[in-house]
Amino acid sequence: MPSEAMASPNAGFLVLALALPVAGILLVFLAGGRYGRGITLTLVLAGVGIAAAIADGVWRTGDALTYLAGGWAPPLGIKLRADGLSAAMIVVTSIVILAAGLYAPNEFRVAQGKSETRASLSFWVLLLSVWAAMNAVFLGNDLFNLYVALELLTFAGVPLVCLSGSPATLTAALRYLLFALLGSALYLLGAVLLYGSYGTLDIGLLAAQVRPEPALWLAIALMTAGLAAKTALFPVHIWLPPAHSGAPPAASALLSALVVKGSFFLIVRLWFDVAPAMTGAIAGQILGAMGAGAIVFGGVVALRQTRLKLLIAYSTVAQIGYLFLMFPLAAEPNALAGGMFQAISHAFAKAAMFMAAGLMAGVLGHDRIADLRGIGRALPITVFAFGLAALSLVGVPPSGGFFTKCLLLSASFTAGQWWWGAVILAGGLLAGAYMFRALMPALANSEIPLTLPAPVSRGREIVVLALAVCALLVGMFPQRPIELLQIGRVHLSEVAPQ
Amino acid sequence: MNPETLLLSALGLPVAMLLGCLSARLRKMMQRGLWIAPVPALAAALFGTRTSPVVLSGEPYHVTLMLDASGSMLLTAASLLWIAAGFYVPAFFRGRVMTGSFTVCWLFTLIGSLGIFLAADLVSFFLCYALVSLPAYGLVTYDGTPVARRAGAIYMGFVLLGENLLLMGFVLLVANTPDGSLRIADAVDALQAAPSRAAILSLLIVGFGMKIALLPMHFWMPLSYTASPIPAAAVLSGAAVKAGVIGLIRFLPFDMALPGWGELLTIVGFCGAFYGVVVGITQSNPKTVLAYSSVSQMGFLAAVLGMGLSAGDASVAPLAAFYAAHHVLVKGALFLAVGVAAVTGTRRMGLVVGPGAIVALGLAGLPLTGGALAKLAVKDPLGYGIAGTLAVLSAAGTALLMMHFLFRLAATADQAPNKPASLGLVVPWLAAALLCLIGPWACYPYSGLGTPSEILAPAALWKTFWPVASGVIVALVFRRSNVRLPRIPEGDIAALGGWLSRLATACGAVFVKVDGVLRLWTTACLALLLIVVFLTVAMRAGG
Amino acid sequence: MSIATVFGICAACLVGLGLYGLIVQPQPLRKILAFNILGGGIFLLFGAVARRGAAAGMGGDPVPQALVITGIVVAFSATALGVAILLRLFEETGGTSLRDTPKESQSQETNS
Amino acid sequence: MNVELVFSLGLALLILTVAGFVIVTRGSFAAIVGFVAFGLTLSLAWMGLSAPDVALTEAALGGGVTGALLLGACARLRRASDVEETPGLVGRGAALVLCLGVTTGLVGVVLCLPDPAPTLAPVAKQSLASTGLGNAVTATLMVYRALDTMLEKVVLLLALVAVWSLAPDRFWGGRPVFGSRQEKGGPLIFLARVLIPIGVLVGIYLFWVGADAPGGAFAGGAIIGAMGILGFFAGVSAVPAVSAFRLRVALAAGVAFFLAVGLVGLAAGTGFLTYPENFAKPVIVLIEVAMTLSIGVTLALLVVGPPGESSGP
Repeated sequence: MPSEAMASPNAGFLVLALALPVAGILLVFLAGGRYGRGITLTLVLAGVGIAAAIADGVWRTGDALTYLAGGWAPPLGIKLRADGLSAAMIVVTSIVILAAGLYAPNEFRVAQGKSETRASLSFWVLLLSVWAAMNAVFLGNDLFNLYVALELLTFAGVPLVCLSGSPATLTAALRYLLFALLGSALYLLGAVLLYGSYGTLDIGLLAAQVRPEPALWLAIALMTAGLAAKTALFPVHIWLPPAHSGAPPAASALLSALVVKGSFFLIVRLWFDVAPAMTGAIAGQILGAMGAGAIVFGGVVALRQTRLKLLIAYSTVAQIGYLFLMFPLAAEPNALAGGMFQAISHAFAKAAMFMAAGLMAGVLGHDRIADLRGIGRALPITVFAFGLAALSLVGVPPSGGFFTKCLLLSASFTAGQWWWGAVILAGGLLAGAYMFRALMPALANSEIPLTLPAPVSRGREIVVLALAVCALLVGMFPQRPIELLQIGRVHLSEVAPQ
Repeated sequence: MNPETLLLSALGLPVAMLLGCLSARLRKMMQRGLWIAPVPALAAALFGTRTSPVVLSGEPYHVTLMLDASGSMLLTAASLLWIAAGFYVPAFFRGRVMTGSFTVCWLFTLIGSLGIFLAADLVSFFLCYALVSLPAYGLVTYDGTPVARRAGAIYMGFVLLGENLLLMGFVLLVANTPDGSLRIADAVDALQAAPSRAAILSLLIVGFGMKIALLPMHFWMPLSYTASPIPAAAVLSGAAVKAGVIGLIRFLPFDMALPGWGELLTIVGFCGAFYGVVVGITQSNPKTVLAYSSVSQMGFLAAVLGMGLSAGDASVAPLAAFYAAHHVLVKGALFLAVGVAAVTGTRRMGLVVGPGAIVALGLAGLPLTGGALAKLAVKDPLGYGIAGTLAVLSAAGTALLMMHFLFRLAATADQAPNKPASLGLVVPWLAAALLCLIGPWACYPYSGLGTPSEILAPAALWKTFWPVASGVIVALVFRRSNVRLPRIPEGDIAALGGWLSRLATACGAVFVKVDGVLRLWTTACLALLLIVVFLTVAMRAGG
Repeated sequence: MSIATVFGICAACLVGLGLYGLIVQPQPLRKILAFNILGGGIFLLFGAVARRGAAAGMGGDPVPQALVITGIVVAFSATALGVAILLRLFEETGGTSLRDTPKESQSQETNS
Repeated sequence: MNVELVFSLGLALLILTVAGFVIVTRGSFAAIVGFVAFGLTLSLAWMGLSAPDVALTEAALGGGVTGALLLGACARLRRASDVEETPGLVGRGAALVLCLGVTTGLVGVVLCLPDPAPTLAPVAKQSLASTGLGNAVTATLMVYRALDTMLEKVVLLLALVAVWSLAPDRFWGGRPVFGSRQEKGGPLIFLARVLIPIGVLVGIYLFWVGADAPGGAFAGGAIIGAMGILGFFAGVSAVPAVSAFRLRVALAAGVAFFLAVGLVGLAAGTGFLTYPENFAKPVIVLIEVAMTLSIGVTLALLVVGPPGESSGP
């Protein structure tokens, strides 16, 4: 029966957040790549408004927004649900997508009088698909619906990697696809076990029914591992460095800033919403240990890179590690906020960084770190934006990265697990070192001033700068976001058995 | 302007100037007007409100600014030095390239350097601390030579490490503070009962210790001061380094006697004080000599604070601040002198070395100079035991080192014997030198150091005179005897860095190899399945 | 032992087989095949779950069955995408090696 | 032990044997043939599990279309020769142990799933009346979990764009190269001419009865797609150029219809993806028509791959 209480006020926006990008995909597909940019930018602008409306709705009602798709309540139907976490991530996603759309270089556009090109159709459809998939991931409240969303995300991400069609990127894309498929398979396997045990896949209903038993443990373990594979958590980061460093800059930005966060977000849902207090302390420590490994390992390997884009990609490996420090500290309210803050500020900073690196490589024709001399003079705004983003990754106040560090440190100290503090310390130093290594030559003066082969569009530079400033702003005004993140969730301390 | 807005304008003007730097034209003009930036801070230090904190309610923190006795002394001295150095900059860069990045880094450092004396809450303190430390990288490496870049890299390493340690300390402090107050005073009060007091204190002492170059975290200092352009070296060694001093003053719990911690700090401090002298006299570059003198002086100051901490004597804070304020001016002035000497002919060198000698020996406590007052101020906290004796010895050592500095300074004179230095250089230097001499006397009425007759009594004068005199005599004997001192590279133990960096490179290579193995398909898949197994077993084991 | 259990165990074995093939089979095409076996196993497990839920006169729980249909389509799309990349890689390089070729990625100029 | 159980046991063993063959056999071609057999045995298993809808889809898609796709790839990759990253004995051993571990864990969980099993069958059955449909699986796909189905259609479309995006730039707008044209008049063409009309009819039939009996848009679409592949392969029908507008309309129709109905519901105030009270069934059938078309065309084009020749003369 189509049910009575179908939706909370404002919840229609949840549907729009899904329908708009899907409509965009269809429109671009039908109208052709020529109109890709126009359609996409129009829709994404509207999407930013919708994201703001969702965040506003969550903020004002002080509770999660829900919408029953088709009017069917779970367990039979699918519920869309936006709590504070979703709202924040939806806003961030729409901003990054907008930036990527504005930044997208000319090769993704079709000149007047020319016929549609491959890249023009593909890029815009894929961009919109990433957007649709991310929104679906954030709004989904049903583990199978989330599986479909996750696959949508993978199918959008993989072709972005090999958009240029060079052999190296094709290999990277194939590895990414195969490994991501393995990850989704494990996720689906876990979901099957959950359905077999509890007869529902709705997160809310599951949370009320789960019992500490082997089926649950195996399911959570399978799903977490599968999602970790898609997030490229150390030591299963196999696919990330070549994929993220080989893709065109606008695509790298999307992949590093958003796509890996999608699967991470589902791990958060699993551990904090589906089975809070069922996972036990040791499993949390394992996830934390992998995160710590990522921070240290990614940092050291990033330091050894000679290519700017590879350095940034390994920095993503390292930064993903911070996201996982929240699991051993799950009992502390600051931990979840810290992890999500990292997701947000890293999204802005890393997107800015890849785009900046793209502009530099576009001017120089290469991205060898040692030969970046003089680029600071040639592209001051870009290099400045890169530096700002680097400050956030290093965790220099008052950036978002700094605030993340504060929250995670405070959570680890109140939990009495000081060793995570030591890891954060080491990570900050390593990040400082590799960013320093990248920026040093860029800021150095070269004897022969660079001559730009073609003028760099000021607009694209401004987009990069705006993203970097966003990373800074979240750290300067963190109070609202933090309160928003807490909306619609049950505190673990209230659920925990002790 | 009421006293509260005065406090705000102290930071408001430099921030406004920084924003002005966004325009290339204004940035160009700013080069000549850098001296304006610290003027409101000086006014605030002199006339600002001291009774109540100024609270800027903003989200999410209340930025709290407050001026206390220690803060105002240091703020006065620091803003005076920044003004003098600001005047010095355009003359110094005449004939050299001065880029906008210098201006921007200068202003950033200035904001942090002045703001830190006003910050009364943890967040703004930390922000100012970051501002006074990080952008200075641009000043240290301004020359762009490989030496400067190496110095900058080492400087940056220390800054980041120090910042991170401090951040951990601050977070622990807040965790222990009831109702999560972010006021520094509340946090320090709560330290008394904090279970993790030992951890907090070690983090804070090591963190601030890096800034003031406590042994063995000192070697960045000679490297970066030697590499910096002279006006930058002046403000860094004079004003910026005091961020560490004010940090120790604000955060160490002087209300409670902590003999163990205090003695440790004293011992480390004195080690630095003598180490700086010993290595300093082997140096030939006057800038390096001054940098080692800073290592020595900051060690001495740490020793003073350590004595206060072990005695539980809160009055040590303003006294140490008084000493530090004097050092702000002296070190700044002497660096400016190095710049003047370099363009002054041998014949006219007297004009530089003469006042320089008074200022430099003032650091050792030459009677009637401001330095003598400063030495007097820290006499009580040091007491008359071993610490007092060591203090006297260190004064002699300082005199010796300063004499060495003067010899080296004279040796840098310009080839053309009659060449005068430009007024733009000489005036700020002489003004700073004058301030060194009279500044402490001007504060003296508020310092509670006893009556003039006590201070000017012959016995008292003699007590400060003989260490200086003996240091000077030793220096002269040394010079006559032509003793060959071993050459110690600038930044002494930093020379071991080459070995360390080779080790790090080797480690990095191992990591890269391991990465290659981990990113093999088989390994990655096996790792993934292992994760499944581990997680399942771990959840079963519970915990 | 019921039919559902029989196929449930069969599904578990298929998952193991698929995983093994995915790990040890060197050629990407065979990995794709193994992935399909793995997927088949997972779907079959879902089918066993559905069968256990037979009630109300239905031979099985219709919801998992519907989900499996969706899953099969998704798995097919994945296969098609994998094969397409593989073929293009073969056209470009004459090989289908999955190995990370650091030399290649270094010599490749990353133009925007 | 009843006959059904014995049959199931035998079938399960057969499936495992075939799957084992697919995994361990040396030749790719043999493995793919084995995989097609695997798909067919698996669909028998689905029949055994009383899931005829899944069995149809699995047979058409899992066995048939996937098999065609892989065989085509295998033929083109025959010349591929390179040293591959083959795991050593230790790697194989570790893989064996870990996979056995996962299987053991799964078997353990399967054996202690709760009894009675949680099920949504009663709810699904109970709600069936309001949908006007008779097949609960179709109802789940098209009504209860319509959102999943719509998103999955987007996945399918996206996969096609992704495959297309792998075309070399110069071929954009052109047609995919597929099949063997030189065999004009051969037995293949005859087969195609006979089979395609029958297949299309079967597909339409499957989709039409799907509302009440086993079948539905997926199975129907898959069979129509298979016929398309056969047609392309035999050269009976030309592969359309990727830039053809009509082709794009056919591909997008499924999602577009779905989305449009959803948005109309949203605008009308009844809610996203709700169907009008009394016309639920006709609307659903309309969507299914569009979907069957789109699924068929998409599947066929996914198999034929990206454009491989320039458009125009």
